[in-house]
Formats: sequence, C-alpha cells, structure tokens
Amino acid sequence: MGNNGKSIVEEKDHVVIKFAGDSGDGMQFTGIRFSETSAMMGNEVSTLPDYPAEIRAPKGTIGGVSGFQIHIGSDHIETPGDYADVLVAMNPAALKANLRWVKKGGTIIVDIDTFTPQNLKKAGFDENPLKDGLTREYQIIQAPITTLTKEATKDLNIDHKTALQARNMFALGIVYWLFHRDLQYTINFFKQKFKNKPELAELNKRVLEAGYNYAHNIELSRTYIIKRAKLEPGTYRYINGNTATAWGLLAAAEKTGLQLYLGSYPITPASEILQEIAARKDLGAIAFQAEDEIAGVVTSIGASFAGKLAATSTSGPGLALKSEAINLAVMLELPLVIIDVQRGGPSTGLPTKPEQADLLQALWGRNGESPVAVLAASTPSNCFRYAYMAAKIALEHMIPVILLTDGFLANGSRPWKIPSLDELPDIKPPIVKEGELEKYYPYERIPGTYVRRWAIAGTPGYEHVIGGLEKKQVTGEVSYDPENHEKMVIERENKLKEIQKDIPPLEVDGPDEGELLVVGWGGTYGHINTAVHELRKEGYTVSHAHFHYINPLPANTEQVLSKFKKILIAEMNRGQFFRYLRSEFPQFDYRKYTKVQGIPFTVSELKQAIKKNLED
Amino acid sequence: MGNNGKSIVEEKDHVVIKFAGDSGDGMQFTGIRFSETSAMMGNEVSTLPDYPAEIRAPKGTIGGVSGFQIHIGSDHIETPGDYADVLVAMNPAALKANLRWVKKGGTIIVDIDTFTPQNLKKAGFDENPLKDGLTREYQIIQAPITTLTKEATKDLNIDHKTALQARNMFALGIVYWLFHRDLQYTINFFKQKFKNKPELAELNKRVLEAGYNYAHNIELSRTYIIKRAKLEPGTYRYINGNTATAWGLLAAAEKTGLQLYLGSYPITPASEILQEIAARKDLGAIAFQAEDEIAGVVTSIGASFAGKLAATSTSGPGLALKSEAINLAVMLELPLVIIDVQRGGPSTGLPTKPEQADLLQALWGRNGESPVAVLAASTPSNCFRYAYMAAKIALEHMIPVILLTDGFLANGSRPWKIPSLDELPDIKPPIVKEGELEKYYPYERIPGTYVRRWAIAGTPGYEHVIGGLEKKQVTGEVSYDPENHEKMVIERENKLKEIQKDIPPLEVDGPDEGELLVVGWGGTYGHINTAVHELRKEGYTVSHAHFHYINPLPANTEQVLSKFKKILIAEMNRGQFFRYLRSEFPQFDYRKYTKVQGIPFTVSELKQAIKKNLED
Amino acid sequence: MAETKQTPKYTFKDFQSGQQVRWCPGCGDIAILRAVQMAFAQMGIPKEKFVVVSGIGCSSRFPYYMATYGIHGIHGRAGALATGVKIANPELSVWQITGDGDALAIGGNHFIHEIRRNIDVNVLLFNNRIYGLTKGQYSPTSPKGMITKSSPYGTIEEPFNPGSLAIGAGATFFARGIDANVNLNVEILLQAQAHKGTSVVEFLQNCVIFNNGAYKDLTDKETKDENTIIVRHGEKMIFGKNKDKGLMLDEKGKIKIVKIGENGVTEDDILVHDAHEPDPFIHVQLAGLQHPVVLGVIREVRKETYCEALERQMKEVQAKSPIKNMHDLLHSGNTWKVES
Amino acid sequence: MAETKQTPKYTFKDFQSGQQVRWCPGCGDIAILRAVQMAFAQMGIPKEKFVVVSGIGCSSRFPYYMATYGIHGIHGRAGALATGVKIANPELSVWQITGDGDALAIGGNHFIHEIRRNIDVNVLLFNNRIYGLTKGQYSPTSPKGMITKSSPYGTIEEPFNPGSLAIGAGATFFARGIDANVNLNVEILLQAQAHKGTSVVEFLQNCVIFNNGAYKDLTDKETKDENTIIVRHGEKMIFGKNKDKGLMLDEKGKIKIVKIGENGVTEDDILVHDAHEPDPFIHVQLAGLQHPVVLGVIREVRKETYCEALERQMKEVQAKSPIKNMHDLLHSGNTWKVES
Ligand SMILES: Cc1ncc(C[n+]2csc(CCOP(=O)(O)OP(=O)(O)O)c2C)c(N)n1
Ligand SMILES: Cc1ncc(C[n+]2csc(CCOP(=O)(O)OP(=O)(O)O)c2C)c(N)n1
Ligand code: SF4
Ligand code: SF4
Ligand SMILES: [Mg+2]
Ligand SMILES: [Mg+2]
Repeated sequence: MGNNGKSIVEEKDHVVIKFAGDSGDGMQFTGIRFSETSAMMGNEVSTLPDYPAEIRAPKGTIGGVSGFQIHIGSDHIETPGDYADVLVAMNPAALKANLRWVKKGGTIIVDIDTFTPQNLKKAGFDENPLKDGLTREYQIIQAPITTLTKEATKDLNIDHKTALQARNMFALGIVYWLFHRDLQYTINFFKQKFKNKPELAELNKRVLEAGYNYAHNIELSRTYIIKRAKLEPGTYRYINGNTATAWGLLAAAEKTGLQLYLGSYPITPASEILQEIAARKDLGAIAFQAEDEIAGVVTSIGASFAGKLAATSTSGPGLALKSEAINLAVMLELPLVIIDVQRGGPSTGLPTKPEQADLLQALWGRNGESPVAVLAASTPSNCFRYAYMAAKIALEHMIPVILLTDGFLANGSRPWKIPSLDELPDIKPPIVKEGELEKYYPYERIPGTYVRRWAIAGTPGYEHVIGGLEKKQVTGEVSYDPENHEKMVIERENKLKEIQKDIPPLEVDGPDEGELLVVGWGGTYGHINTAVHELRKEGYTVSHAHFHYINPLPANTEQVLSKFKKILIAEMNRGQFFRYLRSEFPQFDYRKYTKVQGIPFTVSELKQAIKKNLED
Repeated sequence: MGNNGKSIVEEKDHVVIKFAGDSGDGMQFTGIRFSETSAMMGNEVSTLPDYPAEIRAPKGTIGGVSGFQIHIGSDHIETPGDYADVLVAMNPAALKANLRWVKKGGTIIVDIDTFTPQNLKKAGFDENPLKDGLTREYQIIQAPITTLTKEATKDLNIDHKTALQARNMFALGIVYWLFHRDLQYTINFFKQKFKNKPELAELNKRVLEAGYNYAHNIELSRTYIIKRAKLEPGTYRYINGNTATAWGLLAAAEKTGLQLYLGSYPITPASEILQEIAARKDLGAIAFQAEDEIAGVVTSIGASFAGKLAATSTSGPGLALKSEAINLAVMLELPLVIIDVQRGGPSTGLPTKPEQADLLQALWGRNGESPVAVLAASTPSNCFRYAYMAAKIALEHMIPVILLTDGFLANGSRPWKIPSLDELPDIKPPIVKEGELEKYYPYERIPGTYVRRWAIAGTPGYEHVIGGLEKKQVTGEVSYDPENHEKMVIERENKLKEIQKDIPPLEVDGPDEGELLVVGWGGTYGHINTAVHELRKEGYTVSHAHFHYINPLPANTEQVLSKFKKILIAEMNRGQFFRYLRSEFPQFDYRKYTKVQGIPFTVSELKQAIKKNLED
Repeated sequence: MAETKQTPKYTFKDFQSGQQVRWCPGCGDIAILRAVQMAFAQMGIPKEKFVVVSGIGCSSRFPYYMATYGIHGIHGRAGALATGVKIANPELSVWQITGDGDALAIGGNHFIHEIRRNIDVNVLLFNNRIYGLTKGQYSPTSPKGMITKSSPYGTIEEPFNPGSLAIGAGATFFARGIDANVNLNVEILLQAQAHKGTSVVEFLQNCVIFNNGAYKDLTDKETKDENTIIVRHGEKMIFGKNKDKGLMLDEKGKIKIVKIGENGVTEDDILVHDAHEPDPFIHVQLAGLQHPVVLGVIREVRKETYCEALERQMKEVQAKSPIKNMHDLLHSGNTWKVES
Repeated sequence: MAETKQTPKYTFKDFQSGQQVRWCPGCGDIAILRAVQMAFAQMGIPKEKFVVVSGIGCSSRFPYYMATYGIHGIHGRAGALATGVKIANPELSVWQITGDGDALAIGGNHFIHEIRRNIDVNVLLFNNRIYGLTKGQYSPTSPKGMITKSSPYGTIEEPFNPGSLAIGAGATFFARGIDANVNLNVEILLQAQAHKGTSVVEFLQNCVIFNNGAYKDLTDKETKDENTIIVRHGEKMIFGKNKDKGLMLDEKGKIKIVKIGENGVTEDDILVHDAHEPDPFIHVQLAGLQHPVVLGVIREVRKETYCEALERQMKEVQAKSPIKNMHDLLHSGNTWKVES
C-alpha cells in the first residue's frame, strides 16, 4: 500500500464512487477493478453499471455517457448508493450527466485535457464549469490525464491510440491512492488477462502506477480508509445477478443429476444468462439460442418432456411472447423455469433500465385460469438461490415457475460467499423409473401434493400422450366433460397452493408488530432495507418485510400483515404488488410508494416516504 | 296454420326446445329454421348451438352429438334456457347426451328407427331406454322418422342418401305442429336457398309437411301456443354474436368514413368475425388473413398508422400471442380494436366452449405499465353496440381497446331490432388535416383529454416517426430521461381514465340499494338477469348490475356498490372480476359465485346461489 | 441409437393407441396414420424411443392415435417442440406431425429454422391446402383463387410450394407422398427415418369436408399415371401409363418433359434422378413441377446434424476445460478468502 | 401512384431528419442510409408518401434518421408492419428496414409470407451476420463455427442464405448490395422501387464492433474484383480485375466459373444475365454462389401483387353486390317487421 504522505487520513464506514466517461472509455472495466480490489481488501461492495442503449453512442455527448457506481463499506452495504462521494469524470459530458448525483462537498476527478471548448459544447455546457462556482462546492482534482498517460507510455512500443485506451487506468490509479487501495490485485489481473500480450499488461500497469503516483505527488489534502467489513469467513467471489441466475440453474442440474437445457433468445438485460450457460458446455449444459422467444420456451417444454431441467430466460417483451406457450406447460404439468429480467416498459420501453412492472403479467398474463408459481430474487447474489429454488419448485411440483429479477439485479454486482452444493436443499423430482409402476396414469396425482408423476420420454412401459386440451382426471385423456374441467382447474390451483408448504415463512426485519410495515418484493430489497435500518438508527420504529415468494404467498403473510397498523408497499411500478396484496387481503390499510423512472429508488426518498407514512 | 284437431291447446309464456343428433344430421340448420319462424311469428327467441370439437365426430356416439337449443317466449327471454321442455333426439346417443337436460314431464321426440341394438350400444345404453321407466317420466313420441322420410320421398327422383338427409325436416315438421308454427317461412326459405336446385326445395318441403301431417295424425294429447312478445315496433333480424361484432365494426367504419381493416388469424370461436368481414368487400372492408395472430395485430397497427379503422379478432391463446404487439400500440397511441372471443382455457383448453377467464389477461397481460381499455358485450346482439363503442373509444382516445365476448355470445342468436346508423353516437377521431397545424408534435396532447393528434401517413407536412421506445413528452423523440418516463407512464394512465367521461354510468336493475347486489360482466347477463327477475317475482329483494365497461370502470361504480350490504359476483372463471373489483374498492363485502365448466350458468343454480347469499 | 436389449418384432397394431380415431370418414389422415404405423413397425426401434409431437389442427391429433410417447402441442409450435425433444435426447426417434397451416402459416418460422439447423427430426406435413380444424379457411398452400370460408370471392394470395420453401431454407431431405399410396408412403417414411438430418415429407392429403378432390387427378386410377411421377435415386425419371414419358434438361438447364420415341428421344436420354446432389438446382425444379407432380424422395443429402455438432463440441470442450463440476465453476476466476 | 401536384425536386438532405445518427463510427449502416437518402431524392415521389418501418436492432433505428413517416416497431415484426401499411394504403411507398436477426430469426415468418403474398414493399435487409444491438450474439446468417458472445466455442448451425430463402418463398425480386458501394446501392434501390411486388434487397453490412471485417474480401480494393461479380439484366456475367472471368452453365445446368481465353472459352460463351426468367433455377444458384459473391439485381419477375389483386377483387365484388352500405347489409337476408 502506498504512502500517503502529509495528507489527512480519514476513516469512513462507507463511501460511494462513480466512474463516468464515454462508452468507449472502459468505465465498466475500471469500476469492476476497483470493486474487486475493495472486496478482496475486505469491504462489502455493491455496484451498478449504467450504460446507454446505443452500442457506441456519439462520443462526448450526454447520451453517450457510460457509468459505473460502487458503494464500499464496512457493513450493511445493500445498495450501490444514492449519491457519490467521489466522481471520476473522463470528459465534460460525464461531469454534466452526473453532477446532480454527487454529494455536496464530494471529490470530483476530471481529465482536464478533455475540457476543450468543443467538448464543453457537445456536453451542453455554456461555459467551463470548473471555472465556475463548482470549485467552491466540491473538491475538484483537475488532472491532465490524457497528457500524462501519453507521457507515461511514450517509451513503450505501443501506438498512440492503444496507449490512450489506458487513460481509465490513470484515473483508477488516482482513486486507488485516495482510498489506500493495493495495486497488486489489479496488476495481477492484467498479467492474467493479457497473458499472450505482455505489452498490454505492461501498458496498463504503467498507467495505473502513473495515476497513483500523480495523486501522491499533488499532495491531496485528504485521503480515506474504509473499515473492513465483518464478513462471514469463507471463500468469496464477485458475482452479478445474471451470472448468479445462470449458476443457480446449473447448481440445480448438478444436484438432481439432470442435464440443464436452456432455450432462449437474446434480449437486454437477460442475454447474459444465455451466454453464461452457453459457455458451460464443460458442465454438459445445453444452451439453445432459438429463432425467437416462442421457440425458446417451446423447445424447453420439449426438453422437459424428454427429462431435462428445462428453463428459458428473457425480459418483459419476451415474456409476453412466451405466454401462450407457458400455458401449454401449465396444462402439460411439466417442470419449467422461466426467468424474466424485468426492464422498463411498456413495449420496447427503456430496454436497458430496471423496472418491476411485469408482476401482473407474470401472475395473470395468460388465457384461462393458469396458475404458475412466481418468485422474485432481491439481490444480485441471491439470484443464485432463487434460481435454484425456482428449479426445485418446478421439478418437485411439476409446474412452470416464473422467476422475476430485473435490470438492476442483473447488472449489479456483489461479493458473494461461495456456497457449497451440500448446503443447498435436496431436489426430488417425481420421476418414475422403469418397472416402478404397473400402469402409468399421466394425471394421477401423488396424494397430499396434487403433483403428477413424470414419466420421461424413452422410459419403457410408460408411453403416453399429453397435450394442451383439457384432460380427464387421472388418465389424462382428452375430456370435454364440464365437471371434469372444473375439477382439473381446481386441481391445478391446489397444486400451486401446496407449494406453500415448501416455502419459508415471511420474515420481518425489525419489530414484528407496530405502526408501519414497509413491504417490498424483488430488487428493491437493498434500498428499502437500508432506508428502514437508517430510520431505526434515527429512532423511528419501522419494520420491513420483503417478498421472494409471490405465488403462492408465504403461509404466514396475512398474519404478518395483521400486526401492523399501516402497510407501505414500495415498488418500481404503479402499484402492482399493492393491487395484488389488496386483492388477497383487502382488510389492511395499504399505502403505496412507487417510482417508474427506470432507475432504482434512492434511500433518501424512501426514508422520506416512510416518515411521511409514519406521520399520517 | 294447421288444425290441431282434438288435442288440448295450452298457452305458454315460454318454452325451451332442443334439437339433437349426429354432427351430420343438420341440427344447427333445423334449429335455426325453428328459431326464425318463431321470431317472425312474434316471439322473443334466444338460441345456443352446441357442437363437438371434432369436424365429424364418430357417428352415433355421445362425442358426436350436435345440438341446438332454443328458448322462445313472450317476454324477457334472455337465455337459451336451462332445461328443455321438448327434446328432439335423432338417435340414441342424442337422447343419452341430453336426457339430463330435459324437464321431468317434458316431451321427447325420437326417431325410433335408429334405436337398433347396435346404435344403443354405441350410445352407451345397456338396454333400450324407451322400454324402461322413461315413458313414465316423459311424454315420448316414437316416430319412425327414417322410414317415413323414405316413404314421403320415394316418388321423387332423388337418391336415397340425399333423401335421408332431409330427416331433420321431418322432426321439424312434428315440432311445428306441436307449437302451431306456420310452415310457410321455412318453405319460402327452401325456395330461396335452393333456387338453382328446385328438386331439393321440393324434397325438404315434402318431408317437412310429412312430419307435420304425421304429428297431426297421431293425435297428440297436447299442443302449445306461445304468446307473442311485446316487441318494440321495427324491422327485426336474427343475429349471432360474431356477426353482430363484425357488423358493429363495419358500422363504425361507415360512420367515420374510414375504411375498416381487420388483420386476423382463424381461431375457434372467433373465425366467423374474420369471415364476415372478408365477405364485405362490397362495403370496401379489408380482411387480411394473416400468417399468425402476431401478424394479424401488427398489420393492423400498420394500417392504423396509415389511417384505417384497424381491428384484430381472436380467442384467448391468440390474445396471449398478441400481447407484445398490443403493447406497441399502447406506446404508439394509435387506435386499435382487439376482439377476444373467450373460450375455455388454459392453453388449448376447451376450444369450442365459453368461459370468462381472459379478463385479467386483457387487463394486465402485457409487460410494463400498459393501460388499455377493456369492454365486454353481454348479449349476442349487443355485440354490435359494444364493437361499435370499442371502435369509437379507440378512435377518439387513440388507444387500444380490448372487447371481450365469449363462445356463448359468439354462437348464440337473438332476434334483433335493426338500428339505423343515425341512432348511433358520432365518432370524432382527432385526425389532423393538411395545413391545419403549423407544426405537428406527435405526442402533444389535446388539453383536457390526454389524447394525441392523429397525423395519417401520407398527409403532407406532418412527417414523423414513432416507435416502441419511451418517448419525450410532446415531441415524441426517444427519451431515456427518468422523470420523463414516469410522466409518460402517468399520461397514458390518465388518458385511459379520461374515457370514463364518455361512458354511461353503471345501471342497477332493481332497487338501487339493499341487502344484495348481484354483479356480473359480459356474457352472463341473460342468466343473471333472469335469475334476479324470477327471484323478485318470487318476492325476494335483489338487484343486478352488469358491467360492460371494465377499464375504466364507470364513474359511479363505487357509489353504486356502496349502497348494498353484500355484493355477489357471478362469473365463469375462478373469480377474476371479483379480484379486480376488490383490488379497486376493497371496502365492500364481496362474495363470489363461479363456474368454470365451459357451459353457461343455469338460471336455477344462480337463483340458489343468490338465495344463499341473501340468507347468510 | 444405442440399443442394449433386443428390439421386439412389431406389427402396425403395436402402434395403435386404442383411442378412437376421430377424423372424418374418408379423411386422408387415416391412410397416412396407417402408413406411419406400418413403417414404425419395420424400423427396429423400441416403441418407447418414439416421440410423436404435433401442433394443432385435424392432422395434429395424430399423436393420440399412436401408442408411443407424444405431445399434442399448440398451434404452429410442432417444429419447436420436436427440436427441443430431439436436442434433449438424440436417442429418441422424433416425429413431427403438422398441417399446412400449422407448419407453414403460424409455424413457418420454426419450420425453416429446424430445417436450417438440420435437426434430425422427421417432419410429416399433411398438406390438405385448407384449415380443417377451424372449418375451412384457406391456408398458405391453397391455390390462388380458391373459394373458402375466409375467401368467399377466392383467395388473392400465391401459395407456398412446401418443397421450394424447405429447400430454400437448406433442407437436406425432401420427399412427397400422397395419402392414397400407402406403399409409397411406407417406403418414404423408412428413408426419412434412415436420413440423418431434418427429413421433410409433404403428404398430399385430401380433406373430404372442406377441400374434397384437391388431389383427385393425382389419385384417380385413370389419371394418376399421367399426372404424377415417382422418383427414386439412381433411377431414370420415367412416367405415364405406358411408361413412355420422361424428364430431361433443356440446354438452359431447365427440366422438360419428353416422350420416349418422339423427336428422337430414347430411354437413354432420360435423366437419372440424383437425390444426393448437394446443389439443389435440380431438386428445386422437381419440387416445383406442377405437371407431372413429383412423388418420392426428391432430395437426400448428408450434412452434419445439429445434435452431431453439439455432441462433437461438448466433447471437445469437456476434454479441454478445467471446470468439471459446479465446485470448480464457483471457484473459478477471482476469489478470495475471508478468515474468521 | 396518382400525383396531383408536381413533386418537388429533392436532394438527399431533404430526407435527413436532423436526428443525430447514433450508429458506431464506421458502421456500414451509415453508408446505406446515405444511399437510401440519395435514392429517395431521385424517385419523384412526394416526401409524405414514404413510410419507413422497421423492427428492432441497430439497423432498425433507421427510420429515426429519415424525414419521412415511419415506425420503429418491435423486434421481428417489420414485415408485418410494412404489410399493414401497404395494404391499408397502396399509394404509399413502403420501405422496411430490418436486420438479419429481425428478418430472419424472430421475423422469419413474416418475411417469407410477405414475399409469398408479393406485397409491394421494399425490404432492406441489413445483413451483418450478428446481433448488433444486443451486443454480439450470433444470428441465423452467422457462418458455422463463428465465435460470438453466445457461441463461445463457435456456432454449430448452418446459416441461411437470405437469397435462397427468399426465392424459396417465391420472391419476385432479389438483389444484393454492399455497404461500401453507394452507387451500386442507389442503382439497386431505384430498381427495387420500380419493381411492383416485394423487393428484397440484402445489404452486406459491416458491424465494426461485433463482426468487423466480415466482408473485407468483398470491399478491399485489392480483392473485391476477384471476389464479387455485379450482374445486370441483359449483360454478360463477367468479373475479375481484368474482366477476364465469367459464369457459364455446365452440361448439368450448374453454374461454373470460367476464364475467358482459357480452354477455348470466349466472351461469347459467357452467360447473359436474365433477371426476368420466371423459373428460379438459375437465380437460386446465383444467390447461393460463395465465390464470387453476386451483387446487383439477381431476380426481377412480374407477378400480380397482393394489392393489385385486392383492388381487382374489390372492384368485381362492388360491381356485382347489391349491398352498397350498412343499411343494405343490415336489411339483407331474412328480416321481419314488428308493427306497433
Ligand atoms: C394460437 C392459435 N391460433 C389459432 C388456432 C386455431 N387453429 C387451430 S388448427 C388451425 C389450422 C388448421 O389447419 P392445418 O394446420 O392445415 O391443419 P388441418 O386441420 O388442415 O389438418 C387453426 C387456425 C389455435 N388453436 N391456436
Ligand atoms: C421480443 C424481443 N426479443 C428480443 C429483443 C432483443 N433484440 C433486440 S435487437 C435484436 C437482434 C438484433 O440483430 P439484427 O436484427 O441482426 O440487427 P442489428 O442490430 O444487427 O442491426 C434482439 C435479439 C427485443 N428487443 N424484443
Ligand atoms: S375436416 Fe378434413 S382434414 Fe379434418 S378430419 Fe375432416 S376430412 Fe380430415
Ligand atoms: S454495433 Fe455494429 S451494427 Fe450496431 S451500430 Fe455498432 S457497428 Fe453498427
Ligand atoms: Mg390443413
Ligand atoms: Mg444483424
């Protein structure tokens, strides 16, 4: 670790850093390096990338700004943070786009070389903001990053353009110095990544060190030490929600001994799930990139019939397209996991932004009475657990399960204590083995569970045909009988309800009775929980219950809700869970706090909303 | 009218007749003849065909029975009737399938020639039921229909097979005698239909008269006269729900002067809408049979952009497929009518049977916050009005409108007083004419309505591009701005709410306050209304409110509901409107009465349910 | 297909499910069902290894009549269902039953993509040129001008030729059968089964209710020999009641019909059918021919199937990758330890 | 297209929307946009009559850059949107912008059906053999073995040849352009516009980010003349830096490449391109040729379009039918009067 010379060293519980620059400036890469180093140095970390919808949006413009925000600290880091303590702005547009998200008094590092009149104009500044009042409100480090990057690399045998691509490492070096980070993790990473191009490893290392040394030399008045978090012992890794989701499915496959089949079609922000599984041919997983979403889910249904752990992944518009076929799986009563990484809607909407507005679609967006299980993950890393649980429920209850995540979880990263497969609950699908049954009736239900048995195509003796028409109880033959239809509708409903027995009760964070319960579901967990914790620290009495199991709801839901005078439901839509809960348990005093802006809640706005509801 | 000789003539308010036979026996044809004659003779009529899912299900089996039920009477004939007073069974299977639906003491007419041991076995009778107790419980007319049809036609130069195809007319002749119907309407019909094949006209006439004379000769103990209904004066015709729907759209097109474009894909029970419009090239309507449901709706969106009155028709599974594209129309804010003729679900389900289980799909089965208007027709003939209103709302509010009908309405027929186009409300789409505006902003909203203006492609000066991405207020440019997104979400929501101003208040049939309000929506109107009326006649106090406008709900909904202690929601699903109302107005005491059997409610079961809810 | 135990000897009855066949009397589907059951009995594949999937339509009720594994799917998705079953377990013999509406209207995309991917599925396309189940609307194969329920004045659309479309999508196998000719159909089905890759078999199928007589000229005793030609690989393409007509190429490479003995044409001049030619320039002509209509296996070329490529790649990757199980994966890349 | 007032004289600038072009610098889409704007200016069609629709993809952002009517649709549905616009108003000049994913993956069905119906739409298929917008997964035109984000070990699928597929679906017009050759593209676009019926134009388009160099051999100065041939109806199919190579048919009717002056081949022997031959047997070969890649209008045959047939039928029916308005319809068939 460097020597920070004469500057004051301040110890902090947590701090938020944002790297911002042009799409081509490598801000995601930079952010991830900083996060990893921090995690390895013992901090809790939560990160969120934020990039434009265009592949390469016009350089130097606000629309082209790509960002990466990191929250590090000693404990309870559940969100990437509302406002930044430190902003790195690689050009004027990055400054313009992010200024409102920097805390007053915070530190801003800019590449002063980019503050040309031309660039300022592109960014929409009428005049140079650095000459302006800005310097009074923030601590601004005006580093000639471009110049010094050139300088630092001029003796390397590397072309100009390539050398300048390492500018981001100069900025990272400054930030490393500011936070007393060890350069070694990053340098090792370069060595590994550029195994076959040592000159690039050297380039990046040089520039990183140059930035670090620059910060050292300009003698910043203040640097920071972030306390280590009290983490459970174990081996950790960094993981984002999409990878965690993919891996959760892979884990379920290994645990059951079934091969994983994912039929999918790329769509932002879900494509990575497909990509992660496509990369796992080493584990025998099959990733089929279908011609469209419908083929994605339908091939999965075929694969399920043939005995695979079948899944499909998509985002909102894709879920809409899959709805007819999901209904086929409802009728066939085959296991199927459907992952919906929610994004801003309706229609194409805001394709790279998170939202929670697919809930009602997941619950009811199919023709007829069509019960499917619905789960929601709430942190990037617990996507692993809920993907695993989705597979478990699908396989054990012979039912389609929709797992809702969102763009925030999908792209957000968290350090994650690597679980061992032994810790994960067993999965016992009702597969019938050759010779086990005298006669196989496809729709005979296992007593006490409503689950039918799974005779996998290819098993001798159980040949049978199933289909989307209503079928006779037990035998599964086509039946148009009125009473039979109603009975089957109810059997499918009951089968769903039975899942309640297998899911954990709803937990309350905070007192389990009182004035106000804040309710959330899915990806808002971190923000809500932080808000509630902070308010409790401030002396307010408020609790938080977060739903991961949405259909069926946990068995104790009504009881938990009944203990509070008011229930505030916070969600990133116009009140869908609010509507759902109210239609289930109309007797309670629900309020809603909603936001549909394609960006997560801020902790501060949540705190305000909670306080307001505590008051009236 | 014939002379019924010595038999007793009984006068009746209403009576239910069912014709049943093999799919090939022409029961639909027979039933329609009877209905038309009755309507022309001044009765109220309600009919319901009931046919197997197979095109030609195996002859002589229960699965192959095709039926047509007719309810005629002097007033308030709102349903095809629960139980039949008269059953015509062309073979043992038809008897077996329908016996439980005949009133004790009713009349059964059978073709005794078909009661061979072989046929009895095929129908699943262990022994001949006619020899059994049956004759004690019913008045059974054992007519040798086959023999007498042959006999009556033997001197015609017509082959055996063709001659026997007129057997149904023999049965109809008997029934005509029984109810003092005039043969002339039917004979005229033959002349018209078989203009170019006079031998067929003669054949059918002969057999019809033979049946009539046969009935006369066997001296039935009792015949019936049905009182004429007190119908509003006017010109009447017979119409089923699908035709009425198609014609409602055609009427809206004529009224606005816009060409009708229907993009559709065949699906039971909606195909007839496509077919009706395909036949209307004389009126300039375009019916495009697309390659699938998605193309059906998407071509309609294209047509809407090009200035047509655009519609698409389908049934449940098709609505699921269209959901992604409907969302595009939500974003584009183009007028679009989507007709969903609901059938039994989920998945392929019971494709020929009615159900009301697509409600939640219609409301919320799309990704993101996606408000569309939802309407529901309630009688075969008012499908005309609601199709018209759906077009009016879509055009005036620049919004997709889903019109829900169902298999019961679609196939059911009612005499209908033909409206004149002048009676229909005007339709004023916000089309901007060339030169009208200085500058056109596609998402500028007309004050007080939230409606944007419609610049039809091809109009000089208003060139503009719209799309599925979120767009900036007013200008409609693509915008990823968080606040703008939320504002647009709310604008779309408000635009929907504004429709409330244009829809009539919810009406109450019966006292407008009291113990119990029975609530229904869509195709259950007739059954619920009849049940409520009968109960009131029996001295109970109970009211009925029926919803045709579902999203938005009529402005006075909450107020209407608030006047009753209990609200019983009767619907043909597992409680979807119940859930919706409860989520909107949780304060009331809702109960539900549901049936998901692919068959309509019976009035008697509804009455029982209402009485039960009156009591507890 | 790895077989451990001996395959039982079957007759077509072993493939009857016992469910009552609910097609209209006289429907062409019935004869095709029989041909399939006869062919299955001869394939030497254990019964449980057959999976018969379909979409929705009259023809798509087919799986119910087979005593095998099967799925009666949803409309248009038969191709995707079949693809999923086959990829999931290449040991299964997968048969896809689909109508002209199911495969070529709503299911057109899955149809061309399974062909492109060369999924080793046998696609039996029942082409009655009508939507049967929905009671008689036109289909993408209805000839232009045909009057149907949804085209009361005649259709205004050109039909697809399923063979041209399939070959355009890259089909490695295309054959055409006709409901009435059970023996030919069995012969084709056995070749379809033997072919590795997507085998598209178009069955010309009469719908007695909504499009009766569509193929009358091709099945009537008096006319069929003049109106159809049955091709077999390696045999000369000769037809006609008197076997006196044949196919040749003109100087432009276009197929022409010639009469043997006329204009100096001898039997030697007649073109020998080469189903195995990879370039489809002649096969497209054969598939597209209106007179005579070509029956039999028109194209059969060998290319790596999707499942073969998948297996090949899986093996390669597994041989090289250090990741052998979940534990390896979870601990791959950057990890760090937190000590207690 | 009935024109009442005189069409203004345009330059390409009149078709620029003023929206900032947001494609990556160097993206092939940019050059194609320019060609389209140049071509539109020459068509003599009033600006407001153009409608440019698209699906979703990088290429599908195209409408935003055009100062015409347009819809940026949803993924895969460009073909259906275009179909709807054109049928609704045949006076509009409808342009469909679509990517290889948009048209051939999710949109494959609409693509083949609009071609089959011969809807008079100009389909511009931007084929970069990759999914650009979703950041680099393989597409149905990615060559087998290509490594992409979703095929880290190389794809295992055969690609479509868009020309073969289009012709298999019954295309009346197929042409191929390449981003870099703006003049050729303008020439093709003008012919596409002139063609009545679906005009499919495949543009080979370089994606600098995810599939850079896919067409390098076809655009590089040194290699392009050997690797491409530009065909024009009625002209001999000659290519090569020295114009010394050409196409001929062999005795089987298969295209072969010959060198003029070698083996006795003279320029006279070289095949003349006949774009108007209705039977597609040579066009499929031209479309499928890998070396040289054929550019220009490969096929252009005239068939009745959907809208022409619709108009014809409308007129026929309206001339005959007694039903002239809603009142007639409502009162047609059996009606009866109830007197007061
Ligand atoms: C999503 C969906 N759309 C439409 C239908 C209605 N439908 C069922 S079968 C069919 C077409 C049948 O034609 P084809 O595939 O040729 O089969 P055939 O009945 O002629 O054998 C249609 C349109 C449906 N069941 N599901
Ligand atoms: C229903 C739906 N599925 C998937 C997507 C995601 N998506 C957007 S564009 C695209 C493919 C783009 O490839 P292509 O059509 O070749 O266009 P390009 O970007 O290469 O120009 C995909 C998969 C979507 N927007 N909507
Ligand atoms: S309607 Fe036609 S295709 Fe369907 S079962 Fe009857 S004959 Fe066969
Ligand atoms: S990603 Fe590729 S196709 Fe998309 S804009 Fe960039 S270069 Fe063009
Ligand atoms: Mg068919
Ligand atoms: Mg592409």
